[in-house]
Amino acid sequence: MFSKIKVIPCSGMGKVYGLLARESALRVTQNLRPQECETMCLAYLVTGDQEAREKIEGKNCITLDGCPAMCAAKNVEMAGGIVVDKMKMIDIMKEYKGAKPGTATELTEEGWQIVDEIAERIAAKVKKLAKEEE
Amino acid sequence: MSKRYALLPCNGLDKTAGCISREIALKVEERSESEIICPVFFRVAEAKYRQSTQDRPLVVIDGCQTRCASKLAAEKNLKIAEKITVTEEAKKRGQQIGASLRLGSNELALAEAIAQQLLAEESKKEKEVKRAGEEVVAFPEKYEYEIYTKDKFIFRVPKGEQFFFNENDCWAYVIGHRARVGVTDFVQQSLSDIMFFTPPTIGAEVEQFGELGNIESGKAVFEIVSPVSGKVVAVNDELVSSPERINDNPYEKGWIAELELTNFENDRELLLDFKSYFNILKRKVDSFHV
Amino acid sequence: MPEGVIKIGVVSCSGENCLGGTISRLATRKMIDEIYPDKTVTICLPLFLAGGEQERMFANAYPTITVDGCDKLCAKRATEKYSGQVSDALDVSEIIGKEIAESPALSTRNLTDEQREMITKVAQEIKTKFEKVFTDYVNTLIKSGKTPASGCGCQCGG
Amino acid sequence: MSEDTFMGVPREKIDWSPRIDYSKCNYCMECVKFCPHQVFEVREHEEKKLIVKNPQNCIVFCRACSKTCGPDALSFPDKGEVTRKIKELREEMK
Repeated sequence: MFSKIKVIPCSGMGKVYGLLARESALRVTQNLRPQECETMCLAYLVTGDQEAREKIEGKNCITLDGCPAMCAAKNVEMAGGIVVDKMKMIDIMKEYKGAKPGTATELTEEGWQIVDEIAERIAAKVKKLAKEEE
Repeated sequence: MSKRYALLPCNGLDKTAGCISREIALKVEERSESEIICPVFFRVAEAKYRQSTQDRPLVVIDGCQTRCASKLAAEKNLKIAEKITVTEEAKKRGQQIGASLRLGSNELALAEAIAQQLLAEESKKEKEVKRAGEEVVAFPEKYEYEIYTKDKFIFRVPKGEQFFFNENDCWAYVIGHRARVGVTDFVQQSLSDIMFFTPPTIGAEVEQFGELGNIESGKAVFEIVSPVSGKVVAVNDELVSSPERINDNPYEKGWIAELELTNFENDRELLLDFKSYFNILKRKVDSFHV
Repeated sequence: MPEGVIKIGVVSCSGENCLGGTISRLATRKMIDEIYPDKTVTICLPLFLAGGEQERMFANAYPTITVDGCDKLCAKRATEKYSGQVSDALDVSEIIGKEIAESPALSTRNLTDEQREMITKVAQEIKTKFEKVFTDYVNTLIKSGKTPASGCGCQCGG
Repeated sequence: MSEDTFMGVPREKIDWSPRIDYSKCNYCMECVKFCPHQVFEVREHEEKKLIVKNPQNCIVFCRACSKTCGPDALSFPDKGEVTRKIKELREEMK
């Protein structure tokens, strides 16, 4: 049976890169590819609850991390999820040198545009994965 | 011996300096077995140049301080062997660059001079690298630190008599005639996640307080101000692809470069020891708002 | 910690599951950006597992208030499990109602005025808890003989 | 305070701050946005829309703003000269 691909952003409370991760995840799971993927709350995974683990064990996941701490990738792996792709916002931001995406609270116009572009990339990955699973 | 460079000019079409960068690349390419990388095509078809950028030392030629070509190289994680900025070269030679996009005789002469310099340089640089290899100085992998904290930010300052600091928050660890140089936790914490590292050129002679490349985050660019004078004999190449090592620990895996000291006795006069720098750091941290 | 400055930790859940989480995050940010920027500090919850000793010490180093979007109380439970006791905890669903809190998570791009009001309201609740935790902490410091923050704490010397 | 002295020398005695080449400056104001030390000031209604208002605020040996300058209109004094000057001043103060 096909199960939706999990797109899991980091908590991203401290830096704008985290907010970029979260907003990109929401955009893909709610607007671009809602049939093929869904998000999951990282905090719930962190609690170590059995129910949370069951939701993710053996499932294909794309993690979106803001900074090099790689919270999402590490925590998803610890909980038994299969991380098929680890995306790191700070690396993507290297392509937008000099851009001012905003703060951890609020994105700028430029920030939103970057979110849309990152979301497109994730969507392409989701599409490919979903096809492979079929 | 014929040179084999991969040449990445910025090719800036709307500025004279950019047009000169292209001219330099052409001149070097004509007289060596080098290959030119078109920055525009590189963006859309990276694979075409993969072989060339892997096999040959990369020479980046920027027209102006915007350094588009360097940025492109950093973005693509390319290792830069040599870097030229036309406006700086002009300054060094005391030459003016005209405003016309069609190059005049002055501009062509400048291009010629820089091209000749590049054609002559490689053999000299090879020698430097070899010499550097012969005299291996082992720097410690771990240091002891004194710690100062503000909120959740931890500022480490390494202890030991071999450590010297300047007020621009850079350190040097000196063994004999060699020094390893880097930035302190203050730089790393105030920049936050470092995204780019522009290394200094191996073989370059640097004065005390001269520039040893720079590092850049989403917040700012920081020019690395060398605490010591000397010749650059090694660069921490790992930082080009993983600049976050500077955030992890700017003293150990995040060191910047190694220099062969030319006038350390003289340099010392203007350097701080651990204790004095630690006091300065505390003051800076207390007045700093993240 | 530099002398003279007391900070309280405010830790939000990740908030990907529901609207309550979106509000929990934003109210926490409001606290940190606007209400008490000089007296608060935050951390990303998953760092308790993904980070190092420094991060796990968080709740020991600061009196900490957790803010959760739903009754799963992930922030509170995870903080206590990996870092230390929390001084107070807030459940957004108790303030805005369980039903609203459990509706889908939102992009900050699509917030309505009504939701912005909820954020302000939750931030006020955090503020109330903050003030109590802050006073209690200062009192414990005084009792244990340590000198608490003097002056305005903004390092202007005042 | 660290702002007032540099290497033990009063900051105001050290000549280090950006020079603006007005024939090149296009008033993009990238340097103003970049510098956190309020070295520059924007003058909307004057011919020179940008001036170096607080040269003393500039961090000695920092040239970071010039790296944000597309038209390359910012320059700095020679570091070697400044270092020599600082040494002299230190001698005098002994």
